[in-house]
Amino acid sequence: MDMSFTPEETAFRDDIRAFLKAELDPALARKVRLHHDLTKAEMEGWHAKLQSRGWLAGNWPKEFGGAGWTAIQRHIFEEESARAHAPRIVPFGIAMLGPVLQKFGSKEQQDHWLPRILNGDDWWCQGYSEPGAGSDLASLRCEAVRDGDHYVVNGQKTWTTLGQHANMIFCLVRTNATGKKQEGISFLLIDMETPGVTVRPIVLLDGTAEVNEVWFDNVRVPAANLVGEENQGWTYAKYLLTHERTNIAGVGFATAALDNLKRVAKAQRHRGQPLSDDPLFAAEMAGVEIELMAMSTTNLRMLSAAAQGQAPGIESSMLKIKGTQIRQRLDALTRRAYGGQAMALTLEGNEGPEGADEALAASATWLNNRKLSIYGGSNEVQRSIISGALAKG
Amino acid sequence: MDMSFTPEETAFRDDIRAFLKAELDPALARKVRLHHDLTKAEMEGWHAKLQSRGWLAGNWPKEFGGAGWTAIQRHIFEEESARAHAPRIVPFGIAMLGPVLQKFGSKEQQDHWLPRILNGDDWWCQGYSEPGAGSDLASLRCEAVRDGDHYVVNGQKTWTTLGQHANMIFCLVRTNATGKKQEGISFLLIDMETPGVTVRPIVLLDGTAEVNEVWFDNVRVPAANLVGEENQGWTYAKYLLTHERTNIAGVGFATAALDNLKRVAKAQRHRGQPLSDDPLFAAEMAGVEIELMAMSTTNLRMLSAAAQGQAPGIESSMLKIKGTQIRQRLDALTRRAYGGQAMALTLEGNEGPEGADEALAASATWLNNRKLSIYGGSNEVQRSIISGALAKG
Amino acid sequence: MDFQLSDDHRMLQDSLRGILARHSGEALMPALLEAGVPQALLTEAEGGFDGSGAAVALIFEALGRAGASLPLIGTMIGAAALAQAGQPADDGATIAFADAEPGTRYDRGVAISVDGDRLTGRKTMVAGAEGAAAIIVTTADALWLVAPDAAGLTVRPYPLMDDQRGADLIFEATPATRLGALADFDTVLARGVLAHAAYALGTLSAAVDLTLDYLRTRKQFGQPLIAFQALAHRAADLSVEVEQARSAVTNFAGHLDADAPLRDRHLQACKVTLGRVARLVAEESVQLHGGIGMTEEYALGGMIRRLLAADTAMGDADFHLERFARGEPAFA
Amino acid sequence: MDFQLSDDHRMLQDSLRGILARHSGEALMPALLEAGVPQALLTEAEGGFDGSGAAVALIFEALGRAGASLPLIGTMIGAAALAQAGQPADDGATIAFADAEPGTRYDRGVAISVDGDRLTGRKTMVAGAEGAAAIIVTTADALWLVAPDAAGLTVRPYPLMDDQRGADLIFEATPATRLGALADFDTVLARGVLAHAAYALGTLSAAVDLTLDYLRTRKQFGQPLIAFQALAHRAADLSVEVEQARSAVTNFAGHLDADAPLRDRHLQACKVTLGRVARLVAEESVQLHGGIGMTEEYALGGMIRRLLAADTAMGDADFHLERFARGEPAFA
Repeated sequence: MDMSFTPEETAFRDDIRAFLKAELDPALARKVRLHHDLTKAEMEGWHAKLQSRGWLAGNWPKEFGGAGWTAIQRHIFEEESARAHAPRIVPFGIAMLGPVLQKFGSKEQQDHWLPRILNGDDWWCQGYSEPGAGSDLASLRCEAVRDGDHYVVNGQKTWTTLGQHANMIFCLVRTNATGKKQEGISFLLIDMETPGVTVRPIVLLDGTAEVNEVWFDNVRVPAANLVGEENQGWTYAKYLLTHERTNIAGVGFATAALDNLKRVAKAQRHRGQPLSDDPLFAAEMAGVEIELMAMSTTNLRMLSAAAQGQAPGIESSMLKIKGTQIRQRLDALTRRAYGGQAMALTLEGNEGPEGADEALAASATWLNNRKLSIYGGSNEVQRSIISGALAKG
Repeated sequence: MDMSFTPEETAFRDDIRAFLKAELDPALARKVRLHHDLTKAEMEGWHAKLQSRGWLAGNWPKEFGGAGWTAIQRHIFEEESARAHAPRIVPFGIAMLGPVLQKFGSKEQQDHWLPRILNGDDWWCQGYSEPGAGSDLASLRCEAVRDGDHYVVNGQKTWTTLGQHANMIFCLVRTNATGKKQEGISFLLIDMETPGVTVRPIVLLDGTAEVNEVWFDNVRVPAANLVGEENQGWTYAKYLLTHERTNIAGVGFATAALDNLKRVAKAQRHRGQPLSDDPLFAAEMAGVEIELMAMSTTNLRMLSAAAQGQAPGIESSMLKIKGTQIRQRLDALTRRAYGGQAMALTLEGNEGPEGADEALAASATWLNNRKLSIYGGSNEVQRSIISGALAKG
Repeated sequence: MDFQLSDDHRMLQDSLRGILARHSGEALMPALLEAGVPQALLTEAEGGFDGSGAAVALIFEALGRAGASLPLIGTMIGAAALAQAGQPADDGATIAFADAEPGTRYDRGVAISVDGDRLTGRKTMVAGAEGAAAIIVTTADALWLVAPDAAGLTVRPYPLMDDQRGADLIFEATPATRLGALADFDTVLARGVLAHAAYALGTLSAAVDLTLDYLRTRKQFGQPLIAFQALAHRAADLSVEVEQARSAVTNFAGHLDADAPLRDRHLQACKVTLGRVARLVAEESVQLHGGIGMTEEYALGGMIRRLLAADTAMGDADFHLERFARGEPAFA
Repeated sequence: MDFQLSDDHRMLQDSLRGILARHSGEALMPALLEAGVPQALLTEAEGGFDGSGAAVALIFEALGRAGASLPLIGTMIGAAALAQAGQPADDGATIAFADAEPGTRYDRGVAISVDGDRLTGRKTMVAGAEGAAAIIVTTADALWLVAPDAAGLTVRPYPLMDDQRGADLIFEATPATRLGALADFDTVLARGVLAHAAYALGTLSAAVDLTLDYLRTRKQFGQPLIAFQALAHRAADLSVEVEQARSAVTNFAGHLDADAPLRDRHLQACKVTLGRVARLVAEESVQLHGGIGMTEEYALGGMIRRLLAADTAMGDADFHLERFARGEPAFA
């Protein structure tokens, strides 16, 4: 057992840090820290900078143009990027579609789509959820009917994050309505500029519009855009959910949120002293920091086991639950650290005193991050996955 | 809305206090405060003192020899008795069987059994639970078969509290094994000195033996000891569970436990100061005190509504849950207030420094009071009762 | 002991419910004024006709339940404070109450200072500051009256989380009239805290009701959500906590006119309980809904924002818990 | 970074598991001695052959899982402290470690005082005091050696909650040898804390496994308990917390020989996590069992008592959380 980084890992970390220091614009980092919406150009710009170093796709094997990092390297990259408040790599192409195509796509699909993800030609979004399905994802009804060398798609997807920027969407569609619901699902790539595709933003309770509804009205999709076999899409979707999710615990994001909380608590006054010296608040901060210290190692233990070839089981569900609990606790503490100042979401352009917008960001972040325990399989779904495994003993 | 006691209520409270001051032996009160087992004679002696004032059966109407108190008066009596650390009135005859006989018993049964409860001729215990039934109480299997003017009882009951002192037991027995399980249950009174009754103590994890297994081997019970109608016992059992339970929240016991906790925290040293001045510990004590302030009023609101004739619904389930949560939190804080001293359960007669046995009592109480959220319908059962009602809207 | 509403209060409650069923938005305030609801928040000595804890609690609980966002609490505090100071305000005038400050959770006098009869510094999140007829300002230990057109006062408006308009107020040697020590106005300020707590009670009751309704009607895997025991038990726990919140408001309302130490214990216990339950309801009601609970279109989102705002108004659970634990007065 | 056990430690673990499968009660300690397990807890300089965090953690986790109650932690602390002080103990001798005091949670020097080289006062809950070859005693800032037959020492024995024998020690001007300042022995004492935490980890893992087994086999309403979603989700949460506890022990074990400030942060985080999870597991495992979980006959009861004892040994979660939050060293 050795808890320290190897010299190679340390050198890797220093390399990442130097890059972040040189390339990350402080104004952009501040926007990230305050959870402000980034423009499409800002996200694409950051992707391009990473790709210029070959770091955009840390999780992809080198043969597909990725960095081929180890799990530990990816963990280091994610933690350092998050602590520096670098923009998050938009996951839909890199983290989600890429691995599916690499595992299940045809040679032609790999050759065509993978480079376009890396060089930014395509912006992908995800068409999984549907209104009415909720946690019962497999009950999806958006249908694709084969018509010659095309599929004709009709139906609706929802919760499509950043769909407003996307030109491509990968969808789970129903290609067989009889039999077990999991067995009639296919995995289809759809050009969003095809006639019949409509995107409508969903405004969330924090005022942002990062998710969308996507409508398909007789949308014709080339049959060549089917990934793998027809009616096998559920297998690919599950692969996506249990593999390639080094970052599901969000250790880096939580660490950045803890850094931010400590900074806020040091600046806020409480009975004439920094709030960070208040025994009650300090104890609450310590409690969540201690949780994070343990989860960080839980995460590494599980990554390490996966690297040894042990198949991922309920570990990602455990990390999802604990990771969201920790981040939501950090969000709650940050909101509470601001107290009476956190009663608005926007200053409507009225410039406040230095940092006034940070108090508002605390409330907005609290509200927005309620999603963490809902999306990507709610924490209730994760608990059912875990207890299902426990029931088998 | 008026939150203060009426002059009559205040006078009543003063009367109770004077009685407790005059009649309660401080050595006995200390045993109660430390949750030490009381002897049968101590419990009977306290019952007799109360009965000499006509206060033993506060919940019984005067026509049956009770005090006929209002719900508020009973609340006052229970809170004052608990805060003075008076022995708890053994509930099986007074609080449980009495009301059932008054509502469903024959005139002969009432005339025979009720006075014997008041004057201490009988010590009753309860035969409801069975091994293997758990929360599914209605699945009970202990059977009573009619044989002439007797029932012949065979089977086993468990968790029979203070059964070692009892000469009588009221039992739910199966008189019909076909049809809905709730519809074949009868309510039977059994003399424990009848041949074939065996009582075996169950030692609990705190070392005490207050509960028992009771075995019935061809026990012949006079048919006259059937309460109400055959196969209607489940109705009587439910009546017992939803009525006459003014004390289900345990406000008085919680208040006494809070008093004790404050005393302990004031005496314990922490960094050279009383532990009660430690901001962290003080905040935790304040948190549970605030919960208790609210629950005390929830309790009175619900008693008041019941007194106005509103039928009791899910209120007793709510009070059971919150009441046990508060008492278990108080037990946990008291154990934690003693810290490293609370690592034993008995000094085996080695006299310690003043109060050493109090630290041990804190651990024993913590362990013993885990029962609060399990017995009398576990908190999970109570949540199901509440959500069952909520599901109907 | 009696938990029933008086006949007068029952009539007030019925009238209020009727108004809230018929009016909303801009039409609501005139309807409330016409029905005398704001006057019911003030004692006879203050120019009203009630001002009891029971009246304040039932009015703001009903407003919370209806989701009404009005600058009524500042107006109530202001009208009562001005009446106590012998400078009664005009009937129907909106008064803003400037309490929160940047740079601290709830301490007063951190961002604002006093020099003679002039104030310099900043207040934040002031509801109803635009168009107010008067502004009441707290400093470290006193209560002040500032005219909306006073020299050196800048008002920077923005929307608050509870859909009211709010503002930052910037004071630069702004002339102000000292009304008295904070502690002298503790009964007035306590009424404000009760109003926020009762508003939170109404809001969280509505959020739990909406959540239960959703659990009963929404199906997944072929069953209504409430048939899933893990969700059902959490719903049961929520309903227990709603009762705790109601009792905490009842306790405080019933002790609004008690001696200060007893009243302050109930004030603090009430705000701690409402803050705790409001946070729990905010978290659980969104979680039990899932994604739909996060959308602006659905009614829950606004309730959550109003709950967070009510938690932070005039000191949150953390602030009052500390004071309760230390045995400190609510205002000093 | 590497979370695998070394080959030596894997062999040690296998050997230990074999012994624990074959021996219990009075036969266990001789078997452990024969296999060299106690020696694996000490460094070469201390007369042993390992003493690493990994070795200490795996040994005590295995003992906790097996429910073995032995005075091994006091003996380990004592042997290491005496070796460090240049007064090595005899092989196989039991040494008692007297730390807790009446009248305080975990402060030292409250009930015991020092006058020259004599101790007066009281220690409590001292495991293995009867028959110990030596007694190591903490005071406010120092570590002392007391002979079991020293003048003015009274030993009052009783059973501890974890089934060991314990005692109150009463000192009346009892002669003692000062080994040094507490802070000088922080590495030795840290090993003791790690042992208690790892023992708790083994115990709580066993309690959760037993609970899961019960949920899988016990039926109610015609279904195994784990089919009830509310219980299943709570079981899932428990299993998440077991992983947190394991990671906290891993972190501390991996930093046992790190610089004191870093080691102490991990020490405190570990004891906080183990205390928190131990309490949760104690509560939830009994609750998920129902009545059977409270009976002495069933194995869970002993686990619960051992968990409570391990939580309180050498400072509980409260004690270490406060020190972590203040940035204080673990021993000073």
